[in-house]
Amino acid sequence: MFEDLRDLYQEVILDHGRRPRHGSRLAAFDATARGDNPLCGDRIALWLKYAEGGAIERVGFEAKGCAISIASADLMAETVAGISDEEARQLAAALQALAKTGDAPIVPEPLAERLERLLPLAGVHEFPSRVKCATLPWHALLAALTGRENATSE
Amino acid sequence: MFEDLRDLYQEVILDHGRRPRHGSRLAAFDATARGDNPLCGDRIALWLKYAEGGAIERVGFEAKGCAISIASADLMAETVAGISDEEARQLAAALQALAKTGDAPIVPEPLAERLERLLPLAGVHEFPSRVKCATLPWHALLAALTGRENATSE
Amino acid sequence: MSVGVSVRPFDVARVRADFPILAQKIYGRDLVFLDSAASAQKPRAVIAAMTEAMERQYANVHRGIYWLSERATEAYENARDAAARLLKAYDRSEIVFTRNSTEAINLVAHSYGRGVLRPGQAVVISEMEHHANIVPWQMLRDAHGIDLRVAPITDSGEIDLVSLARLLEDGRVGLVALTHMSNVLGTCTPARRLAALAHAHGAKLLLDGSQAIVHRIVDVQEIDCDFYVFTGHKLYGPTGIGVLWARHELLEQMPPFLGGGDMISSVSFARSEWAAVPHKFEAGTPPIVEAIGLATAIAYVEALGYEAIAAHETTLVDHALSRLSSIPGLRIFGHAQDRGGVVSFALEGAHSHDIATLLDRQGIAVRAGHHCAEPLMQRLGVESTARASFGLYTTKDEIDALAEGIDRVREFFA
Amino acid sequence: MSVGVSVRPFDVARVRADFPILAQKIYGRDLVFLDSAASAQKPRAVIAAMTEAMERQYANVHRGIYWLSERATEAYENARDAAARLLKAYDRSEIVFTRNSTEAINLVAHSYGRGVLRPGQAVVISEMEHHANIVPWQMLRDAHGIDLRVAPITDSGEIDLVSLARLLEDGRVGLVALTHMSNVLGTCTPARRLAALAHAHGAKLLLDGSQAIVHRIVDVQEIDCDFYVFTGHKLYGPTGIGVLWARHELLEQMPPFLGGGDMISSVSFARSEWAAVPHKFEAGTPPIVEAIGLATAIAYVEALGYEAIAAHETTLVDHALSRLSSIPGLRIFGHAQDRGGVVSFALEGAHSHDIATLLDRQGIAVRAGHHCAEPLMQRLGVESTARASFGLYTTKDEIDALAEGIDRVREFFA
Ligand SMILES: Cc1ncc(COP(=O)(O)O)c(C=O)c1O
Ligand SMILES: Cc1ncc(COP(=O)(O)O)c(C=O)c1O
Repeated sequence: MFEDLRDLYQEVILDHGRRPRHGSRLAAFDATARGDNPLCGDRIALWLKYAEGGAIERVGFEAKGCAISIASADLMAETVAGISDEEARQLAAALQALAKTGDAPIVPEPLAERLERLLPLAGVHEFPSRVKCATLPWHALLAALTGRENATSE
Repeated sequence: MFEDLRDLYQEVILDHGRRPRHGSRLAAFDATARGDNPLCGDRIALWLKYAEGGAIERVGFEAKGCAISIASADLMAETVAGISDEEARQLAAALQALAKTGDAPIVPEPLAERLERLLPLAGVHEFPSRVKCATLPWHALLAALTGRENATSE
Repeated sequence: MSVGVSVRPFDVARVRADFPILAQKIYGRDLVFLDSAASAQKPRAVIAAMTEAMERQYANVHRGIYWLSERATEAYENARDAAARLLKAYDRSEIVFTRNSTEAINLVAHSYGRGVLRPGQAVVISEMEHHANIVPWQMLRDAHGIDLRVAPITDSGEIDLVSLARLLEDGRVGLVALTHMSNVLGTCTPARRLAALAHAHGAKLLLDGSQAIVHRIVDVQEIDCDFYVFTGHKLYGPTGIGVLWARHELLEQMPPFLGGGDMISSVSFARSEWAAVPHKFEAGTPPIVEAIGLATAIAYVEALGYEAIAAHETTLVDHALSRLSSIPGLRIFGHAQDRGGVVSFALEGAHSHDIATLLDRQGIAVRAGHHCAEPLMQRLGVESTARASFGLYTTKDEIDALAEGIDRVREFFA
Repeated sequence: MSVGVSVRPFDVARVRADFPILAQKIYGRDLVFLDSAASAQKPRAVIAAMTEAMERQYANVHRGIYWLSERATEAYENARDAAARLLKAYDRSEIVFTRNSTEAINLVAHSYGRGVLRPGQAVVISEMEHHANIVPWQMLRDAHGIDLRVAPITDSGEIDLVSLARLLEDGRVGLVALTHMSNVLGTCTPARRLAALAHAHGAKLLLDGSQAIVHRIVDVQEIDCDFYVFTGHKLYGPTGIGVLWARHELLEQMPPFLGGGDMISSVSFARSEWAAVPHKFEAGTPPIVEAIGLATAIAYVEALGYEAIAAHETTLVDHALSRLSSIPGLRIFGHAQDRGGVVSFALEGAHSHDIATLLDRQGIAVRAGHHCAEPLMQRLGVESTARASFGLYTTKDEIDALAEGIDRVREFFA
């Protein structure tokens, strides 16, 4: 029955959606932002901590949303740990392209492996009304990086 | 070509429309009112003078409008001279029914002959967008009778 | 079965045949359309009336002195009669055509709110309003110094009448604006009691009938309300048209909202005079073809008969409540005594979006989200719900399909 | 004749075949429809697109997570793209769908007028505006302390640019709102010069393109205006839909107009946050089917090509001016250098209503009255005019029929 949904709900997604590893607020953080999807009520708040050298050390989030958005947030937290702001921006842009088109854009070498871990989110491109679920956490990330308070995924 | 228009534009109408007998302002008057047809720009102002006994003595008007509305105003001035306010109201109601349905309603004896002189206006009932042309002067008359300043024929 | 003209058997198969879209396949499956509360499908008669209007008697209305325009004007004004008849308005001049319910409420908020209510007076809404009946009043509050009060609802999803009465007590409330049927909980509100309560405290009552008019006979004279709004597209009619009904004397009292052609009696640069009601509130070229479509939708619903519609719907709701409530982990929101064909629910372990996507792949269309009722979501303690809503064409089989579909969703996320 | 892709021969017979209503008989005569400036007829493609939308892919937009709603949303947003393409907008987010031109202008008058202009600033309009571009500014003046200034027109019916410049001189004018083509005189106004003039004095420019968009290619980037409005039903599209284009940064700056669903980002009773543009300005269920119809109308016009349309129209106008001006006692209003397919006239001895009625009985539909431009009527020294206006489907033969029809009217009243 749901064969064609297996692209969208890959095991990785279901797993991260059900049991996010980074789904909690950071006690100490350097930046924070919220994201809203006004059209469906999804919400996320995230906190970001930098390491000594300036790279992102950790991301934690609290989110209300569907399996896709929670999984995307959790995979985001996983993949941006250890990279610079600039790299995180590139990864966010790549994820947005991936979610919209289904194709992974070419990214500089150090990010390629991280983008690969995000590939399970590619399936969302066939579900226009769900693309925003996948991109919302990344909008919030971008907002945190530029010090803005809110992001919407419209 | 215009056979079926002869109902609307009877000779009487064309004649009164072209050469109204009462188309001027009264120097001395007891009541006055204006009427507008907002949807087409027709306008009328009328003045009314009472005789000693309380009957309407004379009506004069200035109007901008089509053949139908000028003729209706002129025939109105002709037919309400010499009757009481109450009779004029009855005649106005009869004219409105006539213009809308094409049928002359039954009126008390002394008015019957006056209403007959208005029969040429009956043809307007087949022209829904023109009914207001015929009734506008009578709305203004009613406004003058009740001391109102403006009337619209909507 | 009783015999009599008023009780016609409701033949859902025949009704379904009137709706071309129901023959549509979705991912190779039969369409099970359970989102009529968001917008209903259109019967062939409505589509045909619009086509006919454009193919045979189209012209702009009101100012044309020629055959086509006279026909179009007649058809447009007849639509006003149809709406007046539907609501049992006192007079056709009380019907104002708007774009939708939202615009109708905004019209009242602007025109009555800014034109008649005075700063310091209050407007009362409830916790279960649609955004369309919240945001305009917030904007009025912020622009015009009107106090905005919110009547709570009970845990079963009904207006808390005791609290409402308390909100009215100080006599400062000028307008009570409440839904006649909740688009989330299905609750039908006790319109007559609300009107009496509002009037007893010197307030007017606006009812948002966007949902109610689809399911119940509405008689504004009997209810004795002051404003009633609904939207064409939920009543099996076209998009682009809504209805505001208001008592004639209120419309007279209210300043116009939008300015332009058709709403004036005369214009000079110094000053314009307004046309008589309802034209004063209809600026510019109206939704002519949409009015004609709406009139046909009204005639369609009337021909089926509200009694039969309500009976059919009650059967569906009862069936849905019994089927869904037996699904483990499924929670239903709203347990009002008097309720219409809307059932909102949440499922343990599956977010409403995921439910909707999985149901969609089975051909089943339900809505997921906050249903433009975020404050109500907060009251219910959720971010969103899934919602199945029923129309004339909904069958018990479709509700069974929904229940089976939800079972599959559960398994998928188990 | 030149050879090239850009110059297609304009085949009016083929165009006419696209419009079902033109086959209609009026009082047993062929319909000669010369009232397109009031509202244009609809090609089969538009009617079919609307039917198809309702029969095969209808659902409410934006919030539905299911196939039908995704298709409807896509179609609705594609209509935004079509409007953006038509106007050469910088970005699709600059297109706001409204009910008609009138609502679009009211939106600007409310939102930009009350939200951005400050009391003491001025708005400039002209003597030849449609009521839709007068009354909203009067209401703004009366509610918000804005000065309303009126630019005169010359005797040939063009904007008096010298006087306009003088009105702008004191730098207090925040907005100039002018017609891009007069619905009475046919005058096309010099949009680029107007924009430069307004900007040189620190004012924004709104163009009312209700008529112009039907006849001329419009490029808001090239014109460099700030707001542009038009209405679907005059562009061979459905009733119930209009377009406001505005520069993105202006839309950002402007507070919302109507409140409700779809225009918010979050709602709580304390406060609501607005959605991103253009959604901030589209409250409630939009005219979905109408947007789809409009997109088809735009595609239809684009396929014919504005160059060909303009060439066809120029032929018609020249023919009409030469035929009508040779009728004794006939006076034509408006002699602008640059003019579109609208010819207003008066006839000695016959009022415009009588003309219209007599032409109607010959199957010829023209408009009679003040054309929602009472101040212009005053400027011209008349109460009303008769007006013939042309569309894609108008032929020279029809103009001959008009001229002959007017001759008969003259005889009738002689
Ligand atoms: C120049 C002009 N502006 C505005 C309008 C108003 O258009 P609508 O009635 O569709 O709002 C019209 C048409 O009547 C017009 O000709
Ligand atoms: C209760 C209620 N009120 C108002 C609305 C708004 O209707 P519309 O979007 O047609 O203006 C809706 C529908 O969305 C509704 O369900």
